[in-house]
Amino acid sequence: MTPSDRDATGLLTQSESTRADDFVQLVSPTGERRANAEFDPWITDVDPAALGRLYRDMAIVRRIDTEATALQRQGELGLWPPLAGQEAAQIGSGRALRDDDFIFSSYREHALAWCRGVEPAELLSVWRGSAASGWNPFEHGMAVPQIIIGAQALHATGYAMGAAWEGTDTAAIAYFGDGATSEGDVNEALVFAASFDAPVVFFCQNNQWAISEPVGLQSKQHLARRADGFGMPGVRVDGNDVLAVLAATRIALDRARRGAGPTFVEAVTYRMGPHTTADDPKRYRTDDELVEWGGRDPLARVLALLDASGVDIEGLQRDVTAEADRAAAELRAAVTTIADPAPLTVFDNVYAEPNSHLERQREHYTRYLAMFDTSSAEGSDAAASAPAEGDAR
Amino acid sequence: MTPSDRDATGLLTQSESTRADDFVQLVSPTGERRANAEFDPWITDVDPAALGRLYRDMAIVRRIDTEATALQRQGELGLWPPLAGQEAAQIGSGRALRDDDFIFSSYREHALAWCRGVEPAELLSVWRGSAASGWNPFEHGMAVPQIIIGAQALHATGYAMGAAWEGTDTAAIAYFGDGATSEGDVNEALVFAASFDAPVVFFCQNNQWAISEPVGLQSKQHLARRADGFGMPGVRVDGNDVLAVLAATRIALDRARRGAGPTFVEAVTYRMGPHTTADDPKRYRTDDELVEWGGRDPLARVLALLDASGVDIEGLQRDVTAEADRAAAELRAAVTTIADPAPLTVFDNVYAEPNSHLERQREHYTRYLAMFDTSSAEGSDAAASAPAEGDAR
Amino acid sequence: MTTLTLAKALNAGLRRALADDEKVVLMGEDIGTLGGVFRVTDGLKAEFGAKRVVDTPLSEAGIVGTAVGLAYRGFRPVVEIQFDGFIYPGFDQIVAQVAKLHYRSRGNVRMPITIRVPFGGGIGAAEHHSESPEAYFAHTAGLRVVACSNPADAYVMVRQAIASDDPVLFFEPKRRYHVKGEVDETASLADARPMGVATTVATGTHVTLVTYGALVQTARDAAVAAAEDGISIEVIDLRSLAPVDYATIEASVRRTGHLVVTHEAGQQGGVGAELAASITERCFEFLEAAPVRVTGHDIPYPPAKLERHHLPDLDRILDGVDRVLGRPNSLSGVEA
Amino acid sequence: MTTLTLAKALNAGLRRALADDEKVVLMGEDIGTLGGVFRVTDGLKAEFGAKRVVDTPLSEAGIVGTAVGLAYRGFRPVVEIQFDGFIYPGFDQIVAQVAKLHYRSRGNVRMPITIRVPFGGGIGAAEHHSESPEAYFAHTAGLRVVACSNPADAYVMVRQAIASDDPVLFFEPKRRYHVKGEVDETASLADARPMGVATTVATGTHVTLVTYGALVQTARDAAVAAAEDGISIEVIDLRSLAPVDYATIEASVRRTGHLVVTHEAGQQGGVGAELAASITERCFEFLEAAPVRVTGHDIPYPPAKLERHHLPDLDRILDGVDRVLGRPNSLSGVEA
Ligand SMILES: Cc1ncc(C[n+]2csc(CCOP(=O)(O)OP(=O)(O)O)c2C)c(N)n1
Ligand SMILES: Cc1ncc(C[n+]2csc(CCOP(=O)(O)OP(=O)(O)O)c2C)c(N)n1
Ligand SMILES: [Mg+2]
Ligand SMILES: [Mg+2]
Repeated sequence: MTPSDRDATGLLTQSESTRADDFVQLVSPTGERRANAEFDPWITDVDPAALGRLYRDMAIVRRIDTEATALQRQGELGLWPPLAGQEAAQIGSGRALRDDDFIFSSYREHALAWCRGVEPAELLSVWRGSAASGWNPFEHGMAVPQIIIGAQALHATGYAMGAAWEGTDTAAIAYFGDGATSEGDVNEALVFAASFDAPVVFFCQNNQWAISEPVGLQSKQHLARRADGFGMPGVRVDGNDVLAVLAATRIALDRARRGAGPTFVEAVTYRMGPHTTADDPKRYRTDDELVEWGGRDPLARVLALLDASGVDIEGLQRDVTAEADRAAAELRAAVTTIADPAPLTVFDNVYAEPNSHLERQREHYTRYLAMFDTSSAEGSDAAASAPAEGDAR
Repeated sequence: MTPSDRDATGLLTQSESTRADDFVQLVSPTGERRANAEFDPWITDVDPAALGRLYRDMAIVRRIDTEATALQRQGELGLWPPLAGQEAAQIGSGRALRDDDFIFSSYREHALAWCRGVEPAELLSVWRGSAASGWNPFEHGMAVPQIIIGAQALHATGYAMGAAWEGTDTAAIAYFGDGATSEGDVNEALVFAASFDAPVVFFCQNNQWAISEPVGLQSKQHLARRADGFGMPGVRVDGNDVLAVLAATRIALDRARRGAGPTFVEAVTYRMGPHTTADDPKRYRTDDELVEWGGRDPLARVLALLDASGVDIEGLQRDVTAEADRAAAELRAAVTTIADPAPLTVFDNVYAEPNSHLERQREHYTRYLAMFDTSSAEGSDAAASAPAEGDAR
Repeated sequence: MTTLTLAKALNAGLRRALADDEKVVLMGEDIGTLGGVFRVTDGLKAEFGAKRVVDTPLSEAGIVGTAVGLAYRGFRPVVEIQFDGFIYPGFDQIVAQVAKLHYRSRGNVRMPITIRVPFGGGIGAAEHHSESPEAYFAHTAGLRVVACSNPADAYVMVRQAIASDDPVLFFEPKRRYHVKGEVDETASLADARPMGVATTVATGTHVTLVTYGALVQTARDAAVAAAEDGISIEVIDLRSLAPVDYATIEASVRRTGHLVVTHEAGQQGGVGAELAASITERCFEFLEAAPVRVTGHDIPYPPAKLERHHLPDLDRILDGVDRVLGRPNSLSGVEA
Repeated sequence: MTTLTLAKALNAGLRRALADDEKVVLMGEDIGTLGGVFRVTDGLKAEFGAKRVVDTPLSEAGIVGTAVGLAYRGFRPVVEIQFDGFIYPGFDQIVAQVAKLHYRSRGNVRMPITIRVPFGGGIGAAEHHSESPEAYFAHTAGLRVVACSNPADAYVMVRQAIASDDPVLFFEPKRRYHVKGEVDETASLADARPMGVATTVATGTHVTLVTYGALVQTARDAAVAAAEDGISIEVIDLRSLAPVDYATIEASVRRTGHLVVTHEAGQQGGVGAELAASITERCFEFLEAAPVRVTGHDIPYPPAKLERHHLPDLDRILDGVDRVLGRPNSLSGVEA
């Protein structure tokens, strides 16, 4: 009953290529421009000046990321999930978006917040533990960060469905990681998006790791291949190549706007830092890997390409470094402007409408706080005078 | 920025074929044997006698199904989900299994229960509303039916992981429908199965409908294509062709036993009856469709093939009809043997170990019942003497 | 006034909401072409089109999760969960997203999502088709939880739920879908009783009997039966399970001194536990006996032939009334 | 006796379970190579191999659902949910499958699955990392729910949970992972206190104070502080949340006449509601005041800088004690 020991092929199809470098690359790690007939037409507007601006974005967000990590080490932030290594994936896609497009991100997409003009204090307040979220999503076209892995993929899909039903050509974009592709929510989002031709881009940053788990544990297949089975195109790009990412995202957004439905973009990149400042990556990965990926740095290759294009990269670097330092200083300064929240604000915004139960709880807690202090508990500095654990009565 | 209005292709791959008949067929609806170099070697043992046995299985389960539907109409069952139309998909796969393989089914796989020697009363008790389940899974190598759509796909995967870890070559098979492919659980099962090379077969009966929803609402892509993106082979077979199903399942099981991992089988079939006896399919589908699929009947083509092979099909039909009638009569007789459960059995088997809370509740309810009746509430006929809603005190 | 079944009253309420606000969209499995397995959305797709009444893929997390995105975009999604027992795959999206996004976004993002759930047993159904999961949601901050019990309320409350800027879990007593009642289709929402307010459906002096959903009718029947024994029961239809209208219950218990709560859900951590605890806190000195709970057992929902031994019925409620009043009852003589 | 942190005691208990029974397998995200984000499974993969200590794909439904299949196959899976707030994607598999399969299969299929959940706040974490979801599971028939509070219990209870033929939700007080205590690694399970039995951790005569998990220590501190004011508090560590060991609590309340329950979870429908309601039922005539609940507010878990205004602490517990005793307290003079 076993006629052969090799797999039947026929319709028992399974694609074979899982080579890591099997992706679209427009700029090599050493800065050579690789021609690509499909992708090149989408970035004809990117002249050296524009490329310089992409470099600037990446350099600044890298500096902001470093500064935020330092702030966490110094106790100013409770936690920080660094984006280091993923600058091209985030800036390349972020700069492809139109202002009216809506971003549903995970927790690591600080560069998207940068693209959307989120203020430093807005960016940090949630990581400082001072606020449930930093910015108003409707001011920046970007949802509050999502910690539940994959949940935002459905939100982006629903948003996109709504935008299409309204007859607009606005798109939504969902950011998630390689690990997230294992969650039901992401897969269900692909189902819904395909079914409703939703104008949504699924942007997967495959940074090789989900905390300590390598991407191979989530999938033995390229993640971009996931798309086809759900009825949408998938593309795998070098996520450390800002031009490839920009082009792929533009292609995907164009499809969305034309009513042609969703696209799945896998950006192959690497998380150079720890998962978060609470993580110790030495426990699960080798220095060799870091060195290898360090050689594929997203910024270095853009500089090399600019250099080859005749741009004065020393001047550029000088300017950008100064700008980045200013951004870092602003960040540091912003931390101190984030007020500690007043105690009774714990009750704010649980409901949009009056709620008898919560109002009673709030009233009771107000009375409780009043036992400790004669000054108002409502003031923003009231936290300082609230009871400390273990205070004698 | 929009260089062309056609889709970029390149790595933006998306497979194109969504033709309904794009599947493996070994026997045409009119009974012609179609040669297939990949699949034929897997069914060389199926001589006319063996084919006759497959016909017999299908005819009997069809008859059982009709009888159960009648029993429901007559009030003997609370509900029945008919399998009519899916005989080949279920018998072809069921007869590919080894005794030690374990089945995790949905609610419609009565033919699998037949293959596994489940007794009529065991089959019906749950649909009569008399018991939480009918048979002991370990006696028949088949889990209790699953109503939560898709949940069993994960159970099959876990079972298969365990069987492999134990070093056996036992496989598990998960049955689910086209609609189920939209649930997170099924997709997560594909992830886990691929990651752990679990010896599991995902057997999707695409019967074109999920209650009133056509398969096109769940997916615009062939469901079998889902497999590739998760890193496993997928095969789409004519689910009304018992030989194609048998071969595909054998191929998949062989892969599983060899440690080569999971396979996804999509059996393209049709639910000829209502979703359940509570459903009214006239509200959502046309007679034309029924007529069309009626022309692809799984039994008729086997008969035609047997006829062409020189088998006395009239004799066969006579014998099988008699057998099927006997099976139906046994089913009908079995219904009356299913005892009404005793009231206090509601508390049985909630926990495997003593539970103080539930024991107290049981004791209280025992006392409560005792108020109405002096005879024991434990006896199996006690239900008859328990209080009826609205009884005067 | 029109005479409508509860299911048809919901249908009318949904139609009205769709007509009144173009941002209202209905989503769910089989709600469009089929009109829902209970026909609650019958005819609405034909009337409002496939972009307002949306048959979705088979995925509860998907339905609720895309509803969140639609709410972000300014829609007011009304989600149907086909049966109570199928809400759990959507639990994360409900509890971690729908419930928390207004708080998480510091009030910037509203989640005016209504999640309709046909709930409860008594219809002889298969497993997972008769559950009472309301306590999970009543325990979840950020959600409102309501249950209707009659056609008039159904018509009004579903519209109120949809109009609410907070997410509402809307429980529908499926075994009463086909029971008729008078519905005033002309009354304005502004004049209607707010959905957060309980209704005293029978006045009485000896015992306060609180319930919701399908058991409201059983409780009324119990009050009638008890009256023959000279026991006067005040029946309160809770309507809102979170927040609870304690003012109404407290006022009653202060008069009667006795509280019985009944629901189909299990006892451990059910809505009755919160009611008993809260009323004890608020009315301790008025209580003449400990509040009594008459509930489903703490078991998975049993097979259909046993469900009448699980669900509270008139007799079990009256036994609870006897218990709270210290009259002979099933636990007489049992140490508490 | 060895001195171990609570996390290391769990590690030792898991190691012992893995060594004693080859059918025990550990599953979860980052539990293998990393040893878990709290290092509870540190070193176990190296010792027992990747088929006994399994790093799984990132999917909670997937982990619990495959654990169900493994249980069908005769394994005893021990699942780690990385943080409390990530349990909800697995809710359906827990509530509709793990909890119900023994019942559904009429006792044929056992689900000896232990689901470990680091729970609670007080560690300054981000959203979804400080939740107390235990009441959802205590309301679910078919599950056992326990919480450990100290290293000695952690070591024994985790082994008892794994040995149990019923599924157990095992809650671990994450903010006490690093607190040390004496552990007897030689004692046999047979002699150990069953996990369903509560422990009286401080004896007292005026008030019975019941809690579990991280707040056990806070409650003990409160008892010490109250003693200075001449108030004698009996502190009970519940340990098992479902079923509850009412015998121990009842005996205490009959002596003290006063019950205070405290937990981090919200009040509405929390475990405290069930305790208050049940104790009122069982001890009504012994109660001198309504049971008091000191709980987290009914809000989503607040940002880290506000968590001390959400979590019950020593002062809030003592305020609750004052309330139950009728001493001056924050609600003095407020109509109940
Ligand atoms: C539902 C859920 N489960 C688990 C976690 C814990 N967790 C936080 S980040 C993370 C890994 C995510 O990996 P990936 O999706 O690749 O994103 P990355 O962090 O690499 O950007 C895990 C397991 C979570 N936040 N949510
Ligand atoms: C989680 C869940 N959601 C919804 C349902 C209700 N339901 C029962 S069967 C069904 C359709 C299933 O379709 P499919 O998977 O194609 O299987 P088929 O019935 O066609 O065999 C639905 C929606 C359910 N049982 N479980
Ligand atoms: Mg990653
Ligand atoms: Mg189907």
